[in-house]
Amino acid sequence: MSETVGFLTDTTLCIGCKACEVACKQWNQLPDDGFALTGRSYDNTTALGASTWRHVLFAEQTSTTHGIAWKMMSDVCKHCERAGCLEACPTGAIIRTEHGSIYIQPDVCNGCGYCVPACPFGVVARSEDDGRAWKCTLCYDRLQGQLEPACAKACPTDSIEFGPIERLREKATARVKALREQGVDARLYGESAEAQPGTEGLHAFFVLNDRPEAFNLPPDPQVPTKGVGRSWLAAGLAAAGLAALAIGAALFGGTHD
Amino acid sequence: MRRDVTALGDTARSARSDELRPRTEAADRVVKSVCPYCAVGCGQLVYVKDEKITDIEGDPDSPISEGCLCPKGAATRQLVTGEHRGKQVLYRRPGGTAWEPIALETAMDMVADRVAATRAETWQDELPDGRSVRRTLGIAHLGGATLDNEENYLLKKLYTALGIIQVENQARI
Amino acid sequence: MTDAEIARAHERELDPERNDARAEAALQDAHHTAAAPDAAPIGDAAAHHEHVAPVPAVAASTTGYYDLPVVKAAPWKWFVPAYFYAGGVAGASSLLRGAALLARDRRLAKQLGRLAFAGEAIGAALLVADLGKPQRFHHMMRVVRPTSPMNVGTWILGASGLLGALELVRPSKRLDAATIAAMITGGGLATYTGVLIGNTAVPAWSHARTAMPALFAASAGASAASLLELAGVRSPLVRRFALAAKTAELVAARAVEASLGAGVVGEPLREGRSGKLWRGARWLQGASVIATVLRASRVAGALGTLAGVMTRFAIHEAGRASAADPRATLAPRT
Amino acid sequence: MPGLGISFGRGGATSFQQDLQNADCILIEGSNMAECHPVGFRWVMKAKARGATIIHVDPRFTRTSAVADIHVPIRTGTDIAFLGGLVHYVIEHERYFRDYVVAYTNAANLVKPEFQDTEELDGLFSGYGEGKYKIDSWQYEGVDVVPGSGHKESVAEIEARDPDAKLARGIDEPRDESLQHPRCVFQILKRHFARYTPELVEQTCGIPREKFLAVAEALCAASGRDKTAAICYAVGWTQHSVGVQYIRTAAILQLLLGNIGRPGGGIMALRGHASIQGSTDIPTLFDLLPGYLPMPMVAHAGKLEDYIRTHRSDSAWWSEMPKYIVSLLKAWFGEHATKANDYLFDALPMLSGDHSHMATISLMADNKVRGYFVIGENPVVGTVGGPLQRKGLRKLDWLVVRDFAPTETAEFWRSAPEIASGEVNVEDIQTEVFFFPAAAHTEKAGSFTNTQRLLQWHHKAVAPPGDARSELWFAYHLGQRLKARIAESKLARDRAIHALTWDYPTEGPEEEPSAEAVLREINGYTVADGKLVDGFKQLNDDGSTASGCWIYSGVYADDTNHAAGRKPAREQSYVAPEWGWAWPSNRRILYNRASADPEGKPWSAAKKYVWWDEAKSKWTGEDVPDFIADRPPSYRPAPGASGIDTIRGDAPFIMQSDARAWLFAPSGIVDGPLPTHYEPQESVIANPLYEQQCNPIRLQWRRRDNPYHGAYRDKRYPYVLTTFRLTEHHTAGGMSRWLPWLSELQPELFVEVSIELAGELGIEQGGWATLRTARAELECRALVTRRLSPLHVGGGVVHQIAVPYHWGSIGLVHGPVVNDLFPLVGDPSVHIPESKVATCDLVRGRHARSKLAAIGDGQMSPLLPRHDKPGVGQPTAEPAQVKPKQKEKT
Repeated sequence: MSETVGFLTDTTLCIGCKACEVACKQWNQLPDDGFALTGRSYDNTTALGASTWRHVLFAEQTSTTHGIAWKMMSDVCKHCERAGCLEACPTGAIIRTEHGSIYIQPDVCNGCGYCVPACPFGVVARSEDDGRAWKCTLCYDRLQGQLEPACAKACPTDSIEFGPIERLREKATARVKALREQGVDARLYGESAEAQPGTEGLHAFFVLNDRPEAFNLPPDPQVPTKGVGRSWLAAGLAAAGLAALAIGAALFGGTHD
Repeated sequence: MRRDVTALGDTARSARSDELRPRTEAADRVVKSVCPYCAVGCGQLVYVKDEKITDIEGDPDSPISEGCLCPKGAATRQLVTGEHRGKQVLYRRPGGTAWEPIALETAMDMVADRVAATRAETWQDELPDGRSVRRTLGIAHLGGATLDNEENYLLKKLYTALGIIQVENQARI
Repeated sequence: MTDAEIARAHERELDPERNDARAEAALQDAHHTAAAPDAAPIGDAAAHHEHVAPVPAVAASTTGYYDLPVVKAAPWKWFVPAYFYAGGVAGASSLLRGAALLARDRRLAKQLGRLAFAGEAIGAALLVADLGKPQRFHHMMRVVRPTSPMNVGTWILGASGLLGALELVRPSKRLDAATIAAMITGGGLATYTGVLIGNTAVPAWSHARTAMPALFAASAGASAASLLELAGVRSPLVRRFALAAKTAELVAARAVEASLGAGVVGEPLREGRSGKLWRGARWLQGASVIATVLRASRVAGALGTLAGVMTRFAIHEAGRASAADPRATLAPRT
Repeated sequence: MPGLGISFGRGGATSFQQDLQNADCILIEGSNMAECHPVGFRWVMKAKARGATIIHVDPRFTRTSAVADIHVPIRTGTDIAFLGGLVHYVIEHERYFRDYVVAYTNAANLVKPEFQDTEELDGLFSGYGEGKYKIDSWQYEGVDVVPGSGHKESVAEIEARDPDAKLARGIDEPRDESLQHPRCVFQILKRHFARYTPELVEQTCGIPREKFLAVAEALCAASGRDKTAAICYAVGWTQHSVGVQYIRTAAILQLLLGNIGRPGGGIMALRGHASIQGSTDIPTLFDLLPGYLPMPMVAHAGKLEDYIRTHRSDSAWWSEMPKYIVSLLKAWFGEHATKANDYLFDALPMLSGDHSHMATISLMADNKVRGYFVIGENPVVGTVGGPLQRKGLRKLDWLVVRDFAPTETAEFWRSAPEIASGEVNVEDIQTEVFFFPAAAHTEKAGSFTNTQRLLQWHHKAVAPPGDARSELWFAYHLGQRLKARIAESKLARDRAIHALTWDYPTEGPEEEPSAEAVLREINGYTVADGKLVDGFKQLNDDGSTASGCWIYSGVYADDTNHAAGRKPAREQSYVAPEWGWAWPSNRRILYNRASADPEGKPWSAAKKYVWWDEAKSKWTGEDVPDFIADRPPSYRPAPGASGIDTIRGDAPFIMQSDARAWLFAPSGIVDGPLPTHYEPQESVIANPLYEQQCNPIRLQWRRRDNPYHGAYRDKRYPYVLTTFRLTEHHTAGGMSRWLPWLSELQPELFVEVSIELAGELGIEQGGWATLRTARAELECRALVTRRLSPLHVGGGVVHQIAVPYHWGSIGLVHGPVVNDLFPLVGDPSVHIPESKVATCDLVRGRHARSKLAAIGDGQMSPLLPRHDKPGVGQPTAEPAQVKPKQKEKT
């Protein structure tokens, strides 16, 4: 198995140019999501979806320094260490690749849609016209040819970096340290299992200059399947209980009232 | 890799996934190009397969762009291969309410006729005060700044020889 | 009237003349006005600059991101909640069939066998109908993926369907291995859907991941019993079972509400379309218990069936509402 | 270009984008670099990572401001006041780089006693009369000065006045290197900017004192021997009625700080299109021939001698000019151009005044133009006065448009607002329109010249679809046809076409002319054997050489297309001399001799770039030295020296007639030797400095169909309107509005309004608003944002409103044309329209009555300019004075 790779997305370097969104659509041949002005700053694609696998958020805020701060973040599939979509997928369409990334095999997916609510980040979506589930592939095809993902390659300010996650982790940690020294309120998001037990760490993690919620990231995401054992136990007991009721109904009190 | 009892890995892989390759590998040729949008001058690589452009992305060799592109640059393939591209010469006659397709050669002849005629009719050898000018004010040109240097050169050379001086450019705008 | 407003009104009165004067000047004497040492404020904006009207929709919300959803709801159509019902009925029927055989009520067992198979068949059809690519339904059995309740559930449904079919061609006379097997798969069929929805990032579902199977089980029993009552099956066993299951369902429902809590996560069961359905289902179920006690079995059956169907749709709707509400997702886990 | 050309000698960015990473401070003003040049901004981010301070001065808080260290909101159109304030600060606190200033600029030169400053004449310089300046009083004491580039008409006047005037050569002009003489440039500069205090900046620009001081300190701290600061600008500076002077002020500032010609320094002009720089180097501009040679003017009466006498400088590099014009004529007319017939100079057309775009448009509207070529351009959306332009198009006999798809310009006869509103009837438009589909850059070979003067070749990848052809094909085949048509003609007017060299080899079934052949002609060759020259140093004035554009000479040296040079970045230095080719002579930083001190040693180890190698006795370094390679720092010209012999060994600005950079421009710029603050044509306040409100010689077109809003402090148009661009679109949209991937990102026109103003007007987030100027009105949705804030200016409050201008009536996403709101008014030096500022009104809701001043007659009465002192202003016909109707409040 080849080395585990992923993304480091640094919001402190993002200029919100959306090159990542377009480079992704170009390489992956994705259609537009329609033409509507949302009035939400410069964000007119709103969220990650079946045809938008990189999405740039624009948060306008007042800050002590500028009076105004405009924070931008390029969101993407997190390729979780424990991936809800992967573990939920009944067909085996979703797999973990040799690069450690999570990949939906379009030739297998039958569009059951279970991976959609199974993602704690709301990344996966089922295409209305196509019927299948889609999300960032970490440019699996490009990786097979030793090419870096289209978004990371295009990013003019290296806000998106691609590489072995070990190296990215070190880089991110150093970066946050440096930013803190400059007085920037910077923090890591999802860089390790320790930092984010709910997912056991992300392969696409972030340097944030604000609370995760400001970028619609759950502060404490939980991969649902982590609690599935308890559910099954409960199911077992419930089934037994139902059986008991049935058998009880049969055994106690005769065939006539 | 570890035994895949949970079927989260290899056992679930499809044949297609095993054979996945970047489409650029199938290209017949890769052409070095330059982004046509702003003046930063990012390097582009144009991948061609069966005389069709299959991909356009940044050229990592470029000292200016190092493989990066902005959203416009990243959309270049849609710009050059999109449905919007006109493929036919269109003509709108005086008072006409719609375009009419015409042949390229015919259109070129018609334009040449009009240039010749307008130039002849509006030629100005000298100003009222007798100072010579040798020009026409009957024809003007406005050019975009995404034209090649060679194209601007031929246009300026031709217009000047024709005595056309109202030659202007986006650079002024 | 605040000072600023008075100032504003005042400004308005004065303005027209002053404005005309300026307009005049604009046309007449350039020099004079250009040099006018008039330090009057610029435009009317400045005049009452202090008076700033209520700020319109602020760009970014303080919590979250423009109040947009964090997680996505299941893209399922009505087929899926309908399946929850059908599958539940089938599962409970298989269980009850065992009990019937135990009570040597073969006639009832035979009816339950038919009911179980019908539920399995219809359920499977509903599931396939909901797929984005129905022609690929068989991919469901492409792998065995124990981490996926839906995958496990498919195997359960498959097995249960197989046993159900077997039962149709060769009805068992007593509580034999096949029947016990069918009872086990039936139990699974009646409850795994509770695990399935609990195993998502939808707060209203996942926060109740242990209560949901109980609710689904009880509701399955209640639904099956209600159908029998509706069909006019006169059997004390059924009546006793109906009473027990319906009561259990009411209890389990409370448990679900309790695990979602009184906060935003539980909101969908109290408010909106899902809230109406949920509360409606509870009342109907209560009524059907009474009807069962009063031996108005057809009424009880009708009420119970309606309650069963509504419960499934209430939970499905609650899921949508919950996923759409970022507060629920960003809320600390209970 | 003159802004840079006049100050330094060449009209191009002085540096290259990658070099921005070496800056210790970067001032971005008049540019929204992160949004309009994201990949160029990569190098700013690298500088920031190295600890550089990034400053963004802009009316709006943009995506550039978001990552800058300091954002300074400014009132649109007041940049000279701000930059002048910085100049004042640098002089006042003696933060200038004295050694550099004394040695390399004209700070020490004495100016004629007759010169009078705007401070003395309340907003005018000496020499004003009839809407223009006579520049004789601006000259150095005792000598006249010929500029290396820029506007030669003014010089022509000097010559006409005094044919044997002594000309400045940089040798013996009177100078006071102590900079104390009251008439030395430095003292004049000091007096001129004395009033530009932080307080004046505050009340003019609306910039709080402390913010201004923070910027001034950051710039000064990052300049000197060991540090350098860079300035980046774009059309936010050029598109003003004093645009050139904005850039002049920046040049003065950078010269005082010693930041020109040094790594991490310079002034980076950020052009908006792939080859804007190229289209001025090889101009499709009315007043220039290739290589910034001026077009012939009536004054030259068709005599090459007069043309040369007017434009040639006796000294420094511009003394070589005859070689360049003769070689150009040889390139164009081949063997027909001989010494005997003056190389057919008299066959060239001559200028008698302003024939720029706006002038042409108003002629067109007056039915004086018959035919129009619009090639790869969409003026109806992309430039000011759209309705007036369409009025012009309606009066043409024929219009040719070449583009990817029919644009708003090509379809003016059916998709224009006045057609939609029924004010104009399609059938009544008699214009014949031809639309030719154009080939894309991937379908033809050729070179672009990017924003850093770098020529990059793009190769042909595939054949163009259907009838699509390159402009090269169009020009060549149109030329062939016209040559054929006049083949038999003996008329004098056809001489030039007869003689025109037009024999380019063609390729393929489409007969595409060879772009390489054209580039070879541009590079130049020796006439005898057709051998390519290695650079302009090999060109002669005796007809033995030909070159289509002398500054590009060398691009084909050693018979190699250096524009196609593609040595990977990682295999060469950061200067990357083997990637593409930069004019002149493949230099990447201009005037780089200034990176060394007068003795030829680097100013500091940290900023080492080009230096004198004593051992090899030649200039050497990272880049091609911008100097005579073997001329030692110690070289001093003989008293009688002329030509390039006059260039001292310590004079880096070799294009200037005195080889010095100009703080004070004695010549070559038509609206003043020094920049001074004027209010825009349309402003909401009075000029805080002078009674003279606007640039006294700004270009105006006073017509009923081009009304100006003259009054200020006027409730009819109380707000300041400015325009901007979005990353997601490209200028007039011809290359973006048709693309789904870009259109979805910015699908619709919106107006950015501050929360405060939106509050006052009751405009809601995403709600509708109507925007009005004296020309037009439009409706769009509002983006209420904190990124715009009211400015406190001159005791009042100024609200600024901003709109992007990419949309039009056709394409995948539509929207009203913002430039319709702006009038024809322009900068007198470069004729660029003032499209970055106007006065406007904004109201809640949808109230547009599709009123266009240019449609019909007097629908909107012109609001006459009252912006000039008595007796100042263009002597143009006044329109009938009509009292403007009070606008009904909605």
